[in-house]
Amino acid sequence: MAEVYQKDIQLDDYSKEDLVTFYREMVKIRKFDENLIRLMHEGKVSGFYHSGIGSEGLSVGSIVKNLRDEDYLYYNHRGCNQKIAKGVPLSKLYGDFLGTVEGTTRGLGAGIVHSADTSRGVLGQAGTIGSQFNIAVGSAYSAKLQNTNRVTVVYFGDGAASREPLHGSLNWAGLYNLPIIYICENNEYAISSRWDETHSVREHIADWAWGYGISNCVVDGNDVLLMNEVTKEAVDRAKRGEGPTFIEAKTFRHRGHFEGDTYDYVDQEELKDWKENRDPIKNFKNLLLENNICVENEFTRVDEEVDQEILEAIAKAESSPMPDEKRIYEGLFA
Amino acid sequence: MAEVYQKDIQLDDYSKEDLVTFYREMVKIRKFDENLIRLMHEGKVSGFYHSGIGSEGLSVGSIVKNLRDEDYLYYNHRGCNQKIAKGVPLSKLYGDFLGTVEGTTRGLGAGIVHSADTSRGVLGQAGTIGSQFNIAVGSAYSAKLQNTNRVTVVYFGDGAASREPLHGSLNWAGLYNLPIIYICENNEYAISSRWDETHSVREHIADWAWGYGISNCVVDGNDVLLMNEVTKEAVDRAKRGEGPTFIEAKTFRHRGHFEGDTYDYVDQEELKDWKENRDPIKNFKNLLLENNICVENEFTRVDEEVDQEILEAIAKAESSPMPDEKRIYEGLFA
Amino acid sequence: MRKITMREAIIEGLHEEMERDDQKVLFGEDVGKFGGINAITRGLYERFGGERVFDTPIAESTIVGAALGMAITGLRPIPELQFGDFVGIAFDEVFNKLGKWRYMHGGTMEVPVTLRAPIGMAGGAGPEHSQSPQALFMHAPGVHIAIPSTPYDAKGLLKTAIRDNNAVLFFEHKLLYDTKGEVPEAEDEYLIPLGQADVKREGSDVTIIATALQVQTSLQAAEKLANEGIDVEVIDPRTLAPLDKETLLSSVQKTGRVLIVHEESKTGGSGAEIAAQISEEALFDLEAPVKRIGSPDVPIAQSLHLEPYYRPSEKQITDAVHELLEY
Amino acid sequence: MRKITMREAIIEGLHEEMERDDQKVLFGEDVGKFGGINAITRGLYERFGGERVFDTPIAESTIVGAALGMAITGLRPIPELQFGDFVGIAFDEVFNKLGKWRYMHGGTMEVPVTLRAPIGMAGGAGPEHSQSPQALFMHAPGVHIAIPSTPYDAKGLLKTAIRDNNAVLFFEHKLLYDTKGEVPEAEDEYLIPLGQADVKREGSDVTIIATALQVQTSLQAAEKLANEGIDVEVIDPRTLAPLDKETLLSSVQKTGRVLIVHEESKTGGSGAEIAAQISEEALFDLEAPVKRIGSPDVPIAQSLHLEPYYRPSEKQITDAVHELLEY
Ligand SMILES: Cc1ncc(C[n+]2csc(CCOP(=O)(O)OP(=O)(O)O)c2C)c(N)n1
Ligand SMILES: Cc1ncc(C[n+]2csc(CCOP(=O)(O)OP(=O)(O)O)c2C)c(N)n1
Ligand SMILES: [Mg+2]
Ligand SMILES: [Mg+2]
Repeated sequence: MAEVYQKDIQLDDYSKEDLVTFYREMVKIRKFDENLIRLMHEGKVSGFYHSGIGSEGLSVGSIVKNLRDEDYLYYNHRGCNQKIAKGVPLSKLYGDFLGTVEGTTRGLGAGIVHSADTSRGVLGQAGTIGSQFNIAVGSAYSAKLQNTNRVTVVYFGDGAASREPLHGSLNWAGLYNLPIIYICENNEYAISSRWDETHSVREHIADWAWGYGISNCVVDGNDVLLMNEVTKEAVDRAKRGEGPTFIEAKTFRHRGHFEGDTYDYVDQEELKDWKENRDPIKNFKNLLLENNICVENEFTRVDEEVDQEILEAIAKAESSPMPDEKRIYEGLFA
Repeated sequence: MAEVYQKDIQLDDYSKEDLVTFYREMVKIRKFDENLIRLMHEGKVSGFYHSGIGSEGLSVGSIVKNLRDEDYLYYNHRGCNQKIAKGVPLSKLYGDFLGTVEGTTRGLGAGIVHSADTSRGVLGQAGTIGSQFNIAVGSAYSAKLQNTNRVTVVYFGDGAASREPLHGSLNWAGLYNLPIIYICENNEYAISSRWDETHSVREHIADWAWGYGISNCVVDGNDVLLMNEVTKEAVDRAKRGEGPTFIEAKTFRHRGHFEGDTYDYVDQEELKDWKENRDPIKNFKNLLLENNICVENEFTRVDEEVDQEILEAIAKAESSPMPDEKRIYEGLFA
Repeated sequence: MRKITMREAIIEGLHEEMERDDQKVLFGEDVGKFGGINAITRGLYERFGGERVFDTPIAESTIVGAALGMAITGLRPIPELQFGDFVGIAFDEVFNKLGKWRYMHGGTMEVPVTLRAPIGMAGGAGPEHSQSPQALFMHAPGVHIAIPSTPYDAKGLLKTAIRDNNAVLFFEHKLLYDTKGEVPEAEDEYLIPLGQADVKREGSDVTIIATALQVQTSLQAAEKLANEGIDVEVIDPRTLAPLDKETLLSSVQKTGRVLIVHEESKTGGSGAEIAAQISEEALFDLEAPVKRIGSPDVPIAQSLHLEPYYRPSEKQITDAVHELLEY
Repeated sequence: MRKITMREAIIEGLHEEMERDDQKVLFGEDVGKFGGINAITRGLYERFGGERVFDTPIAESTIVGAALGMAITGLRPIPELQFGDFVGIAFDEVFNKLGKWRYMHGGTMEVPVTLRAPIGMAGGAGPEHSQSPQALFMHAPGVHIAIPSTPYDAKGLLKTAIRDNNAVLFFEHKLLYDTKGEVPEAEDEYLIPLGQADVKREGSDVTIIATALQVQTSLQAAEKLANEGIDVEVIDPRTLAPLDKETLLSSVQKTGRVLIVHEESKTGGSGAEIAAQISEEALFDLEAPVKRIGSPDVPIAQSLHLEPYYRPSEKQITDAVHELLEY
């Protein structure tokens, strides 16, 4: 059975700078998201949006201190959390929502899905969730063959985990002993379906990986430090040539599946509990306060800096033009 | 980890009639196969053939005493073992190879793949091996919804087990608690690839089922009685509404993947061992002799009867006409 | 007659057919309690219970494969794909299994599956949630393809599809869900046979053959052209397989000028086969080349700003008609 | 010039390209030590080792998906599907991912994948191992489609495909593997550009457009017809995408009569798009309807006895040409 990853984390092992970085990145993701929703309400955004609020800790913890620009990442369709944590410029992400040429797609638009930034190893996403499982093992094979020690990380939801390609992917990953990390963002719901209504597992989704002989565990995805630690171990393992890891990280959506979703299919008490007691940012901030690592106005300053950064990014994205019709005929072939 | 199914079988628990039936059915399958190969050499057979010689015990044991006509069966592409054990008339199977209208496809031809006999619950096969995983859960759902207590059994090789649909299928089977039995005929090779060169498992293929919370085990597929027992337990479990079972049955091909295959990629000593020491028919016969259940000439009589039955079936199939061109325009739509 | 939306018409059709007998079973992602992401399965779970109306895991090839397994064992499954684009991940099941299982196993089994799938560009859903994949299945022996353009047709075709003993792919354009049209009262049951095109507007100068949303666009264009004294006939095949060649060819005979309009990309679209049939069987009726309008042969951009450059427009249609009349 | 088989030509092409640089990686079912079920990858494992030439599990969508993941990270993968029919189980990967990944992610990545797949009826392999699925991908933005008919073309196109920075689907007709043809010595390297049709036989009375095995059948038919004094031109597009429309149209202009012959089933086959383009752009050059010959619109029976009723025959071709000349 998948074990629940526990670790007695010593805050002393972290520099203050790193801790503040974790905070800053989480706040950046949340504010990015809140501002995007505002832009949606202003009618400026193309397509639908799946807010990533509530699971910032998962992406920041797994990525910020563990992955380099050259490591490969396939994000999931919830928020822009992983892309931001991996360093894709905010203006480019806003550009993809606003359809301006500032976007990574130079004006085609991308929404969450389909932005890419190869300079940061962000290789895109498949609109058919779960299809990345196949693609990701290819990148991992590539790294292995080219002896680069690059790690591939693939993010996906509990729902996506039920797609058939997972089997082919885990089998390849184990068989060729690939440097790949599967991070299942289990927020308990796939649109309206609770994961235990659509998944047959021994106990955890991570148990599926067990049969392949792949390292696996379950972890509190809303604990940014725990996410950092568990991913670090996986990254090190991959770099040592010891193969894949499957991490099931538990979290919860603060908002509905898409903006506009009534979100009335979840237990409202449960939702309230997650928002009030298990918010990754709030809890991490309290941890730093309680341990006297930061004082309140340090956070205020970070918040203001991030606000500023975001407004600038939006301004940059918004002031950039939309492409004309010709754009759609560009770039089909290399 | 999947357990190796063991059972101390008392021969007394079986009637002599049943034991002789097991023998007869295994011999029928082997002789069917040998005669088919002869017909191939005579140039009468369309398409390729994957001989099932060496794993007769697996099909006879799992099917003959356990499945009724109304139970659903999806066979695999190796030999006609499961179809014969389920009672599809031999003349119809030969007809499918010879392309005469005696065949289940009334002259379209079928080879191994694509014969069907709904009166015996034989629902066909997919030319893309492993695609039955999806289809089979549908039939099992059907039985459940219609309260029929029919069991669905799906056969597949070790190679087919690596197809992606297995994941979707096991998940459905466990989730809806379906009356379905997965029988993996692990003969160690998929064409030229040894299973441990293409499968990442903890120890057994059956371990893949473990993560879904599905009952699973590994069994000596060449022991007809053990196959009977292990399948009986699975069938009973399914009928009691206790859901799916995954059985990995170990066996080996006596011949190459297809007729004409050099079969030089296997260890010749290993092959010899399987042929000489682990032949399901030879061993079962010896068991009955050693325990004084039968004497040699009883076997001889059965053999002769089967020879006769087969020659009659071939004669019937061969004397039936091939269809004319019009046949291909029949039956596309209901 | 009352006017209802295409969504309401489909919901009614599903309720009526589910009611007729217990063999009907409906499933897919979020189709149960949630009622479907397009609210098309609303009320079915409550009425027919969780065994006949159920949510599945996100596993499209399993959904379609299981539908086949149900169909050959006595059920009449009505699976839903959340987006039509996902036929790609269940392609073998749709193309090679639903269509061929009966035939290739000798012709005794029946495959009464109605696979519903919403298609089309509908507001920034991007390259993998906006496609119109129907044309691919014209090349698939053994499947029927229905693609309604009005609430009336949607209900009538859907009911026929569900009662048919063969696989029917039922493509619903998302932008049509909220369009209204006349539909008889629930008690006045009607069915529309597969393989019967409908002349949505009679005319004598040019024949427009259009499907789904493009039927509506073509009718609007026809109105405009009527003001100029150009009399356009608009025909909706309603099913691409079987294809009602007779109705199409007799219109061509009358007008001698043909424009085909569809939303799928032009190359290899349904217009290719239709144009080929016309050039094979009615060449000498033609007074002008057979014109086709489809979306461009590039993936569909996600930006709402660019989407209009993909979707066949009224202007493209009127321009094309003018061109045809120059011959 | 030396004569070698198409199998030998493809093997040579693969060896030469694998040799050029280490980024090429070749994989699929039984392609390693075993050398491929059609013996097309013979010798590669021994020469380039088990990391660059490797056997995969039986998992076609993983094979193609992984190829994409390799391609966008610096490799030039050459995956094999054991049978072309299996594009159905990797359809989304081929249709929506290989072709669109670059475009839909903004156009910076490259997808140099050459996906090889044997196609066609070749002796009782039945409905799921005999198909010719190439036409489907004419509707897929972003992929190229090569379909050679001679050893010379196979080698030249394959080498171009492997060097191309886009996805190329490379369809090899199984019955052509053992056919011989002239191919320059290994040291005389040549490449054939994608998008360049080849006039396999010049003629002035009728244009036959054919692909794969049907090029050979058409050439044989043309010989027969020549004896009757009928002068047939046979054109092999060689790639269906890009399609060399110019060569096709200028032949039509010359002859005024067109027959399209292919092995995939007629409806929705590649002939549909080709005929549609002709009726759109060369209508007034035509003196007779555009005829198409494809296999019947039913699954392919397994019996060898019935296979000939599916495969387009010399007689069908000569009959069709006679018909065309009656106009
Ligand atoms: C193959 C496929 N099926 C269905 C969808 C539609 N869809 C988009 S997100 C989603 C739910 C995903 O749930 P999960 O993976 O748990 O991620 P979450 O939204 O909860 O973050 C669905 C069904 C899709 N995009 N792709
Ligand atoms: C999806 C698919 N991939 C590949 C093949 C070609 N093929 C037929 S049998 C076979 C090997 C199957 O091995 P296994 O499942 O172990 O069965 P065995 O032949 O050993 O009995 C392969 C690769 C196929 N028919 N379908
Ligand atoms: Mg989720
Ligand atoms: Mg095997």
